[in-house]
Amino acid sequence: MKSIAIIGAGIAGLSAASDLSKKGHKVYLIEKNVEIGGHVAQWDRLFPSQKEAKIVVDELVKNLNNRAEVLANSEVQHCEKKDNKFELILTGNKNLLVDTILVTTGFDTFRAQRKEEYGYGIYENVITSADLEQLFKKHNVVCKTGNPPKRVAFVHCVGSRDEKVGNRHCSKVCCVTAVKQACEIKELYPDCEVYNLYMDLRMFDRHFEDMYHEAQSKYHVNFIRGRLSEAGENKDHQVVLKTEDTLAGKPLKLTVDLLVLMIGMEACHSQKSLNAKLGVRSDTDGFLSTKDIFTQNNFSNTDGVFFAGTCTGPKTIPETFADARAAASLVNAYLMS
Amino acid sequence: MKIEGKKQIWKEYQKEIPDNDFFYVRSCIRQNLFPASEVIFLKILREELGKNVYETPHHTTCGGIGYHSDIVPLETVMTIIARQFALMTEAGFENYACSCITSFGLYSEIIETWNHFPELLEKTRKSLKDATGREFNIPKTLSHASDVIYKLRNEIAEKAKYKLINKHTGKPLKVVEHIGCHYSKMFPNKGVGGAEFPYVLQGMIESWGGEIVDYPERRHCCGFGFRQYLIQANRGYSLANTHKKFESMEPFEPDMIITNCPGCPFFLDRWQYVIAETEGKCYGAKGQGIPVFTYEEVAGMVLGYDPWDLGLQVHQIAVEPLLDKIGIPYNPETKYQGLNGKDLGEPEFPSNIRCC
Amino acid sequence: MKTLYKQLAEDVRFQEGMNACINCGTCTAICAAAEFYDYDPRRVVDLVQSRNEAEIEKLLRDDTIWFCGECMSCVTRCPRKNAPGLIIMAMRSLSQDLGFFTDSEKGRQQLALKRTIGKMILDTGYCLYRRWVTPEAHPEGGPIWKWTFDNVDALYERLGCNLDGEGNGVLRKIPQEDLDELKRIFEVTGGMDRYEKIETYSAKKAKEMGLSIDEYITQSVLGKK
Amino acid sequence: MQERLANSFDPFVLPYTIGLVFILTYLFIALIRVVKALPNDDKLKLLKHIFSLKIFKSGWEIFMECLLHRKIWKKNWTLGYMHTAFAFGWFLLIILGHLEVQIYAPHRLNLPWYPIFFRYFMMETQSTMQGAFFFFMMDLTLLYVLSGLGLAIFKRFRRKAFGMKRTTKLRWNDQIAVLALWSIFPLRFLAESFYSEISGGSFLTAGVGSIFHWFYDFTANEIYVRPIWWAYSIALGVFFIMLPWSRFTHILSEPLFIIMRNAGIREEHRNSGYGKVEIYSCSRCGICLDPCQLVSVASLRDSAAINYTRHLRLWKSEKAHQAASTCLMCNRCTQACPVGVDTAALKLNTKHELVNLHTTDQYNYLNTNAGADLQSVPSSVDVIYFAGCMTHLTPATKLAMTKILEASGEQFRFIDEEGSICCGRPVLLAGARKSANELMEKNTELFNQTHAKTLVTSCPICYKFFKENYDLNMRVLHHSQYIQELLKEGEIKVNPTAAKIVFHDPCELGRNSGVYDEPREVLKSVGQLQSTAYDGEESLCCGHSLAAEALPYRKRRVMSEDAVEKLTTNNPDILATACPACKKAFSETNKVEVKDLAEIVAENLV
Amino acid sequence: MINFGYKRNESATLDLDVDNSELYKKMLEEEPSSATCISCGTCASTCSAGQFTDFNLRKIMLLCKRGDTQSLEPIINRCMVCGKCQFACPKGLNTRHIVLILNKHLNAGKIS
Repeated sequence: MKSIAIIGAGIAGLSAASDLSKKGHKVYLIEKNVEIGGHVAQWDRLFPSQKEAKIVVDELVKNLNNRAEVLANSEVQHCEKKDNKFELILTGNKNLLVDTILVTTGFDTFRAQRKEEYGYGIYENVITSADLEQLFKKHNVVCKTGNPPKRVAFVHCVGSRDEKVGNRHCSKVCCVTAVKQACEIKELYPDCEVYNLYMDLRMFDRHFEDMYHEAQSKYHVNFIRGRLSEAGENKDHQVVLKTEDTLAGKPLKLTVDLLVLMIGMEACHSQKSLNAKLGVRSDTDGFLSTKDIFTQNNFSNTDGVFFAGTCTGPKTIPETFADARAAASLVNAYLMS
Repeated sequence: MKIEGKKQIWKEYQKEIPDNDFFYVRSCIRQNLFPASEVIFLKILREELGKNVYETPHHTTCGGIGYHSDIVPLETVMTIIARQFALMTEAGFENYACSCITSFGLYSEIIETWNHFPELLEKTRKSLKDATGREFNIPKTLSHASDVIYKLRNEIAEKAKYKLINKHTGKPLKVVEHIGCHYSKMFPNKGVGGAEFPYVLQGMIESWGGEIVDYPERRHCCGFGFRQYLIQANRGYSLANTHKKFESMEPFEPDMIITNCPGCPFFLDRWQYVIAETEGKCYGAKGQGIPVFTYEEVAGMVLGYDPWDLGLQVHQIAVEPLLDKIGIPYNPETKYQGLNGKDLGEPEFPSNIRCC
Repeated sequence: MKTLYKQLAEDVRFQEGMNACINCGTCTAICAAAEFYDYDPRRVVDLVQSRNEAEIEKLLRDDTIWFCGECMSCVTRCPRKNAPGLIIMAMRSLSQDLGFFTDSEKGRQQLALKRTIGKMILDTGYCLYRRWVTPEAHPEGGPIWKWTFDNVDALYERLGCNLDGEGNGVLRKIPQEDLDELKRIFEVTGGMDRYEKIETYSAKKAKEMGLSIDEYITQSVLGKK
Repeated sequence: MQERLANSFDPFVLPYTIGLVFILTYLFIALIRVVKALPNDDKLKLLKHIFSLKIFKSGWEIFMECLLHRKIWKKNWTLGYMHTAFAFGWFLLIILGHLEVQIYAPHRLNLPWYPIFFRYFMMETQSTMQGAFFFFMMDLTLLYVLSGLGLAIFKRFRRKAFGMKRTTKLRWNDQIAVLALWSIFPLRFLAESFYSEISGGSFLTAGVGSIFHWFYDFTANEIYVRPIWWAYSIALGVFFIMLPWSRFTHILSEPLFIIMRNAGIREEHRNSGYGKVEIYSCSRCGICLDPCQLVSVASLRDSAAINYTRHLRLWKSEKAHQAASTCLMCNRCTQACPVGVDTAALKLNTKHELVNLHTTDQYNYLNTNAGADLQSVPSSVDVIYFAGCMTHLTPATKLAMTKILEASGEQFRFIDEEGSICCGRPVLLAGARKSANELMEKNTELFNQTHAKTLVTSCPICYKFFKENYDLNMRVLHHSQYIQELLKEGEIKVNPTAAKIVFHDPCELGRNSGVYDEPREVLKSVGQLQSTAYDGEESLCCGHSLAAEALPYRKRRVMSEDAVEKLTTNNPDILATACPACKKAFSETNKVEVKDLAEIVAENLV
Repeated sequence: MINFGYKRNESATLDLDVDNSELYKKMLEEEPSSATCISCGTCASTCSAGQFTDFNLRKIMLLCKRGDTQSLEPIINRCMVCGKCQFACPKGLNTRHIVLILNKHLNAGKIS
């Protein structure tokens, strides 16, 4: 029986683990956190079906058979390639000898504090999109005062497309998430006024544009093209926003009860320490460098080390699954050869 | 407002500020508008804290106001600044401290430009040599005078006679800070605390017992805008910007404003008067206006200097209500007197803004 | 003949300030001038970025570039590390070099600035010289400014300054040798050229407008009534 | 024949008489009001018409339309029969009734109820030929009316047999009126049957009367059947009183409408005198429902012509405006209307009353720029080509026209190559006549300065407007007409192809301007023209008419798709049209290749 | 009051904290399709009036949405209502109706 170490038990890792274990391989699923399921497990409902994220993760976990072993709360300390095998030492001095490694380390969300002018961690009513999902989960979307918000603004591109914070790339999913969350707020509080501050609305995938249309026609969500320049806090702890309505060519001022920062994806920070151990490297944007961007995007430059999911760049959930299934199939082929 | 979040940011923006041996360069605007402030600065450093501050009569304007009025080319100010540096080099100093924010910004910009374009540095050296025969080194540290006071704020606090506390309520005074735009907006890491939540004045106020109020327009420009104020036809712009700031800070009921820029306190002070005289709107408690201070004046106040030695009589918005709040004694009789009690007459009183 | 864009691109401030603009509007959002003038720095940067010569020339001849207050707040915000304020400065320089500035009402104010600030720098070594800042020209200085103006010597003496005095101190007289050095720097580095250009182009424009130079200055300083 | 009763009055005549007096008074007042509301010009026209020979033409038309319902016969003969039976049959009954009084009791002619209840007041003491004739005629006419009634009742349940998919719903007021109307004739029949033993009768009344008699001798106890006369009278009274408040108002207004229309009266700003008569002439028969694509395809019943007139009658101007601003003004309803109510014109008036643009020098910006353009027009051209705003969105048509014009060797100038000043019809259709006038002035100035002989346009909207509303010193041709002319005169030649082509008549070109033949001739010369059920006057609207400013896009789209479906049942190779709006509408459906006829010609130029 | 020879400049900022949405709400109610404008600018680029003047429906709708209705009053009637924009609009907005509605409300009382 061949064996694989999958590093990262997010949806890509879980999906590949279930595929590979079904093929009869031994799978070690290494997760640095106690909980598995990655970022998706932290989400409330998923676009477009409004399926609960928890159900998606549960399905994945259910699909794992007994050949898949989940090693939660452990990190790779050391890795060495010996005779076409990889010797891994995990935290707690657990040793593994595997035939191949699949990297599914995923992404980190942007630390919103770094965008100082938005006042995350300073102003009472500034939260991130991830925070909002937690509030949705708890059915408790309220301001710091405990009152439902009467006005909410979503700021797109927080930590994305921003050289000042070192992320030039677009995180792909924030636009659609912002529109999703805007609609969800309107569903909760139909009288709440919702504003989306965007630079470009990147509604690139199936159903995305439909939801945008619905956000306009059904929910009357306001879309303002202009990047938030700065936020301030007034005496009532509301957030005062300054942006330009670039379509009107005029500066715009707006006071909201709740400001939601659509934090982007950036390369996983703990990945960097792993790179040298695995013999892989990152591109300038921090995401892992694949062997070929078109034809071999699940391959690393090290034979036997594969990639799947957002460790090679921002992806939507369906894209992540597709990538994980592709990687699993390639790993299987590698093991059988 | 969560102070923890700000502390995180302040940690990231700490600049190197020497605590002695400064080559001091004056500010044109300061000397004209708040003549006593630089006197006080030198007095505090030299006499109060025993620091070595060198000044030469040969330094000139940096040309910054001309540069930002676009009548003086970049290469010219670059060379003027090189000359100032040459004076420092000749005097054997390497800690450059300037009194002006426009200068500070310009020095920062030019040093940065020289870093990016070394050929320009060479060209400047040549120009300076050609014009004056002088040579220069780039200073090791570049501080604004407010950086120096910030650095020494705790030493000042130790010697302070008064605290920025309302003696009637025992509560800290609510202070609005106004940072000159060119202090850190261009180069956040050149200012204490960065561009978004600068700490340079907040540090002083906290050390001296006051409390900073953060209001939405705290970062907004006073509206000087160089040509926008200097040309009378454009002053509506200047006025509008200050007005915007006051409308934003008003709900927070601040007791006073502290600034680190030479011109801003003048505008924040005088535009209150103009708004009162043109629109009838008077800010501050009892329509007395919100007094505006330079950081040197505030340092002098806590150290217990005579308010009229600090030049507080040149403010249009009366400072007496604030002095009363802190409990600083003053003699109303001597406010408008010259040296040795010379009678200078009294200024007229404005019709709308209430004076003492 | 170099294109206007190329001429702009020779200015280091332009090189520092002009990367690829994504038109996000963060600059305009906090721009002090955008709120109180018909001014949009994003649009200016975008027009310049387009390298459309006609549009650039229009800008150089227009009021638009003279609205900026050079507070540089835009620099802090730009996610692409552009500096609209620096681009404006480069454009203002070019507009003056080419004489385009006299085409706009705001641009014509440069002569007044040269004759006040510019004169003070060379004559006194200060950007601003106390005795020349009259209460009449600065009514917003209020009664207190008039009082300090009227009593300037006594007041400066009272406050421990050294107005027009020898040696160090507040508003000391700057020695002639230093003023001479300053003047030489102006000559060597193109400062004088700039001054002369402002004078020459303005005189030409005043003639065109049928105004004496004093009327020309008064009109530009007080605005069209 | 002699009077049965010494008394010429019975209380039961009162309901009828009251109703009659009411309706005559109403009619008189309404007539005065309508005439008063007419502008003086129109009053004069009306007077002139009445006192001219043309009044006979109107009389004939009234007879043909109001009584015989000729147009309804054309649509469906059962429906025609039903309407004629009621209208003409009743008319005959009234005439015959009066004849009887005239002959037998001329001194009673002053009693309005006498001819109506003749059988009650008169009796035949001995059989005469004359009496038998009248008895027979009256019975026959009554039977004729009753047969119509039978059809009417049948139609309520099986309207499809009458060629109608949709019909109108009866509101309470209409229901009362219809019930009254329907009761009049059976009640008369019953009353006369019961009294046939006393007053006499013919095959119908006497026959049925004798059957009744077989059961019971009513002659002895006349008092028992007297109420039937009451009921008859009440039915008549109720009907008269309900006349102005129901769909049957048209019985009163239609003759007046015909007279006014023939007098040449039209209203172009408000619906006051003539417009009111026109609105009240709508019988709500529902014949216009099926042709209206808004109803049949887009399920917007409220926008139908009959509902528009109904809103107006009920003073619901908001709803009327809503209906007017969703109407395509394709005029299919007017085409079908048996009364000839021109609802498109009425709707335009409604828009004019409710919508307006602020028009003070609205388009003064056109002066400077358009002026510059004017100067560059060479004075020597014979033909100016005006593509029209919309044609700029179908550049293939523009290019084709340029190619054709060049091939023809004509001196021409593409006058709106750099962009058009709108002809003004769209803004007129939106309800702003003054704005339209301003645009018309600009264009007129522009065109007339060229001194060209012919103006060719590719847009039927412009064409209709240039032709009918502009005062131009030149011929105005739609490009289909111009191309046909060029072909006929041999200025251009085309290669015939085997392409199967279906032609869609644009509303503005066909039904609204009467240009049907020229485009067909052009297409016949270049391909195999197929006919469809929607040729000529039957043509459909593409759904994208500019008249309907408030019609949602998805409704338009449904209509376009439906029209394309209907036009392409024979799988043509090309769906040709001659209007940029139709072309764009049909192209969007992506079902068949859609071309302007100019394109087809240009492609096949020799 | 003293005349200083200049006046405080008026703010050009679109202030969404001041509720001036009345016109937009009317537009939305009378022509619901106006909610779905994506500000693509197709209308403005094809506009017949736009060839002669700076009439720009995209911007007009946007400013209406933002409550800046005053600036629209003098320009809204420049539209020729020709309907090109309606044919060009990718979202199927009833642009002519929108113009007519705006005109009706903005210039109510001024109609001659």
